[in-house]
Amino acid sequence: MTVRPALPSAEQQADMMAVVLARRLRDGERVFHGVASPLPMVACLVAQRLHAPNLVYLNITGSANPVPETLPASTVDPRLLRETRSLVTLAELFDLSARGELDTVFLSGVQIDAGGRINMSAIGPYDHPKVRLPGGAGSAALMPTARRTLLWRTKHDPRTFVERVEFVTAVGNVDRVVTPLCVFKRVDGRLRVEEIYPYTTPEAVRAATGFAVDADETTPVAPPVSDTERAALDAVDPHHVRLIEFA
Amino acid sequence: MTVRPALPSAEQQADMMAVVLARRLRDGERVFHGVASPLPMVACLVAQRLHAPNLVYLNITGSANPVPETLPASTVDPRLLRETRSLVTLAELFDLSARGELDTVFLSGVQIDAGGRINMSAIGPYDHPKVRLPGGAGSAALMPTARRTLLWRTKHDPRTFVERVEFVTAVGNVDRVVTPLCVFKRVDGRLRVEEIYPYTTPEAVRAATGFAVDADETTPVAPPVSDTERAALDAVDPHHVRLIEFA
Amino acid sequence: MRDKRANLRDVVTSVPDGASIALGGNTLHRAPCAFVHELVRQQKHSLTVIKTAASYDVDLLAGTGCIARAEVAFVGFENVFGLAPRYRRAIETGQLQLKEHACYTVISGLRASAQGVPFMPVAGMFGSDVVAKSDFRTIEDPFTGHPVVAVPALRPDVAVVHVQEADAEGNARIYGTRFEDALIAQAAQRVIITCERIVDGSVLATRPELTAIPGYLVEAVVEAPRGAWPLSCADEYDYDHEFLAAYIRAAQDDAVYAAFVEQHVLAPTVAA
Amino acid sequence: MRDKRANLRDVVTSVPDGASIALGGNTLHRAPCAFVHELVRQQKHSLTVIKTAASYDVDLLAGTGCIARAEVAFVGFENVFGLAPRYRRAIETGQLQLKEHACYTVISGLRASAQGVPFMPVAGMFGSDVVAKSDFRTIEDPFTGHPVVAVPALRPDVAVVHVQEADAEGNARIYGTRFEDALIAQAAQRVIITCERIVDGSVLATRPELTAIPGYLVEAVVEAPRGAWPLSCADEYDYDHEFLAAYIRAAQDDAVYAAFVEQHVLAPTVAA
Repeated sequence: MTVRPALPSAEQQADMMAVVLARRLRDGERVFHGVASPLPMVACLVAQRLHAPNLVYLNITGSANPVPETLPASTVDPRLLRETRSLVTLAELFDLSARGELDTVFLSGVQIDAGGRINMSAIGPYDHPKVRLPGGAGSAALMPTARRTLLWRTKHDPRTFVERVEFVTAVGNVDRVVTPLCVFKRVDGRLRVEEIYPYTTPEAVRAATGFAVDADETTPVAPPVSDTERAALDAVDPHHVRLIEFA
Repeated sequence: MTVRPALPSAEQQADMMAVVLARRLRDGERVFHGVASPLPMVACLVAQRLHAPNLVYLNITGSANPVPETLPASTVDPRLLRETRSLVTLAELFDLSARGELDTVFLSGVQIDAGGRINMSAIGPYDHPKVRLPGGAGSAALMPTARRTLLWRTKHDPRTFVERVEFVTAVGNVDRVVTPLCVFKRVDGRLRVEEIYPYTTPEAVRAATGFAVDADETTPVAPPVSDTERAALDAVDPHHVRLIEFA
Repeated sequence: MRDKRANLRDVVTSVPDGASIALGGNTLHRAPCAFVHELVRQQKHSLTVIKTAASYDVDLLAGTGCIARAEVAFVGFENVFGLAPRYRRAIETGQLQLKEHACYTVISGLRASAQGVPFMPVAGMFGSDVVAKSDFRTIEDPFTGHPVVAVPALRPDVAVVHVQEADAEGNARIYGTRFEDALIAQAAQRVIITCERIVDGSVLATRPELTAIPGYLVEAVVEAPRGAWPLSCADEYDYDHEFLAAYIRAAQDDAVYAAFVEQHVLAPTVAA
Repeated sequence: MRDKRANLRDVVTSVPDGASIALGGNTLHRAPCAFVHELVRQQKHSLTVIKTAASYDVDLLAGTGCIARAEVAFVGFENVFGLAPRYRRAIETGQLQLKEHACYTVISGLRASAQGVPFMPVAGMFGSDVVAKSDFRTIEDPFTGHPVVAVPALRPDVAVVHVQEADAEGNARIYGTRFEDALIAQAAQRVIITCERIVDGSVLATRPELTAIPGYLVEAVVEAPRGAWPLSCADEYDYDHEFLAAYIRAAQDDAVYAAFVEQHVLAPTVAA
């Protein structure tokens, strides 16, 4: 049997997640992220340097294809306006998705369930919550209207990945869910493990997931971060802003 | 009995109408005109020079309180942008009226009826018109939502002022109707003569109107164009652009 | 983003007969006339035109039989030349089908489309015969029960906007009044920009607040100097009073009009 | 137009307890914090705050008991400092009533108000428990019968927007992202502008396309240098990382928090 490896470092997890997210992006598509989205920010910029030079990188500042000098910790930061040639309001960004013209949106959830539903609202009874969460921001409007949703979450444990969320903040066209251990793909409305990362094992993924998953020795393993991917990561985010999601 | 005077010149009519419209404008109110509105354009600029320095003059170019160097014949002309400090879309102008924040709108009708309804759509059967008219532009949305509508029409004859329009392009909060002969005021939903001009007579007004009107010797007569009003007219519209409505 | 520069002929060729086209500008100002002239040259037919307030652009399309349907609120030459002669004639003879709007219902229908919803509630409109004629509906507010007029989504197949400056990606800067140009670009399935001049994107990047239409909504950008002629283009040129006067005169007689169109529109030198 | 310059104290005094206030900006950026600080100083209470995505501004209003109700889609310090500690606490203890939104439903409600209609149809939202919790309604499109979610009009009593430049008439120029600032100004009954500096109107007249909010919608304009502090203001300053870190630390304990607010907010030197 496989010995569970030591928990990978935050650096390893952040790099792997950024690269795996970038790999999922397609050249020429319109991609959007909102507030609190450092990994998607890095993934978009990395993808543009590698296989997706014509990707249209949109974000909640209203800019398009910005060329930030330094990456901000806030993904609504004016630094994300640098070199943009257009600037639109939040309303126009949501409209873009509403009419089916947004190809990919990045969203996250404090809880994510086996159906790809997310909870960003409350832990415990909604009206008397144990923990009031920030709220879903754009997710309830975007998840059903964007052509696909890429969910990401930097924590992978049984309390985060649950069979059924306590409150459905948003649900919609979830395509993939990227975690520090694996990539889930939504098939017939349920999350299935598409690939696990080189630094973990099927057992570790199963143990970390609060719903039944089919990871086993036959589950594909994602290619490790390549030299060119590493170079792109270093060029885009030399100061490791992406690590802030693991603080 | 009174002898009907000779028909006043186009100059007399244009000057009187511009001044009568300007007199109806109040200091501080928000006033809007759309396309094909030379007399309202002149009236707003004249009123600002006389009793309404704080009138907010809005027009379909999206400008506010422009200071045109020369008056355009088209009232959508970029000349109406000069010195404006803000610029909004047409949609925002209609929104302003829609939420009840537009005090006065200037509108006209090829036919105007005893109820203050206007027809800008068709003469003859709507679906097979004898004359297809330009259409009401903003009127159907603005007349019911602006706090008051000032109608003006440079032709006053029985075919223009009718008991009932053939087609109701728009109806709404009509306050006054200004013609080359008189000012109608809408009272209990019907147009009544408020005042006639010095150069005409009650008989002439009755004869020119296609619905029963109560003009008689007791009907007030509007003050003639004063020297200060004349001076303002000359300053605002030295080239008599206002005459184009009488061509 | 990719380079979207194209020539006028190819872009117009890509517009199929029967398409619905929303035109930018308003009355005598900044309409995409070079594009309209090419539509006439290519003898497009069965088109639907969508605009709030139009003049020469829609009158010419009506006079040359390119449009079979119009969703408009105003077509005329204002006080400058009065009624739109060929538009009038086309409706009076039944050749052109009109769905009459108020400017605001055109805007509302475009907003519904831009926002991905099937209809838009619109203030006002009460008492207007346009509501029934154009098949708008009066519905109840689900929260208060109060009546409000609803307009169906208006989704043009193509939006065509003429601007002063655009870059090769289609980012379009408009100086002066924007009219509904940004809205029709949001509402339409395809967006075509014609511009006085192509500028380097770095110019737009110096002040992105001035970009009215973002390039990622745009399919093609055509450099068309004087592309609004014979109408005006703010900061560039006034409308061509003499040409429009001649157009109106010619429009009074079918044979004279045909000759005028032949000489001034079908002749390839028109945009020169 | 008249001169609308006013001082912050008087303007805030004119806002009654119980009012609904829409705040400009987004998360850590360009919120009207000087105005918010003055609300706290004047111990306003029973306010409703309306915003898509907030951070320090709404957290402070919750922590000081100024707001009894919030219509928001997100309140947090992003990844910089995580959850909003006092906002959280206020809801968990039942002191603050939340009407949860998606950013887009806040926008839709504001749009309804700006357009003078009682509700706005909004795309998406299907399957979200927010729809039922916030009393949105699913209605039928009157033209196709298809279901669509409807959001009631959201009409703030007051909109407060901080911008870089405004003139004495209230014409407000925004550099960088406008967020929903123009929309909340259209939707609200009263509009208050705070700005880094008052400029002469002739400056705005040189490029009116950059004016985000026209003066005729504005009631008062307040010159408030660093008026977004401790949040960022594009082209002017970044958010104050040290101050916000101290705020988050203080917020973990009621007594420490009270002392922090006393020292940094109630002390009149705060905006200096």
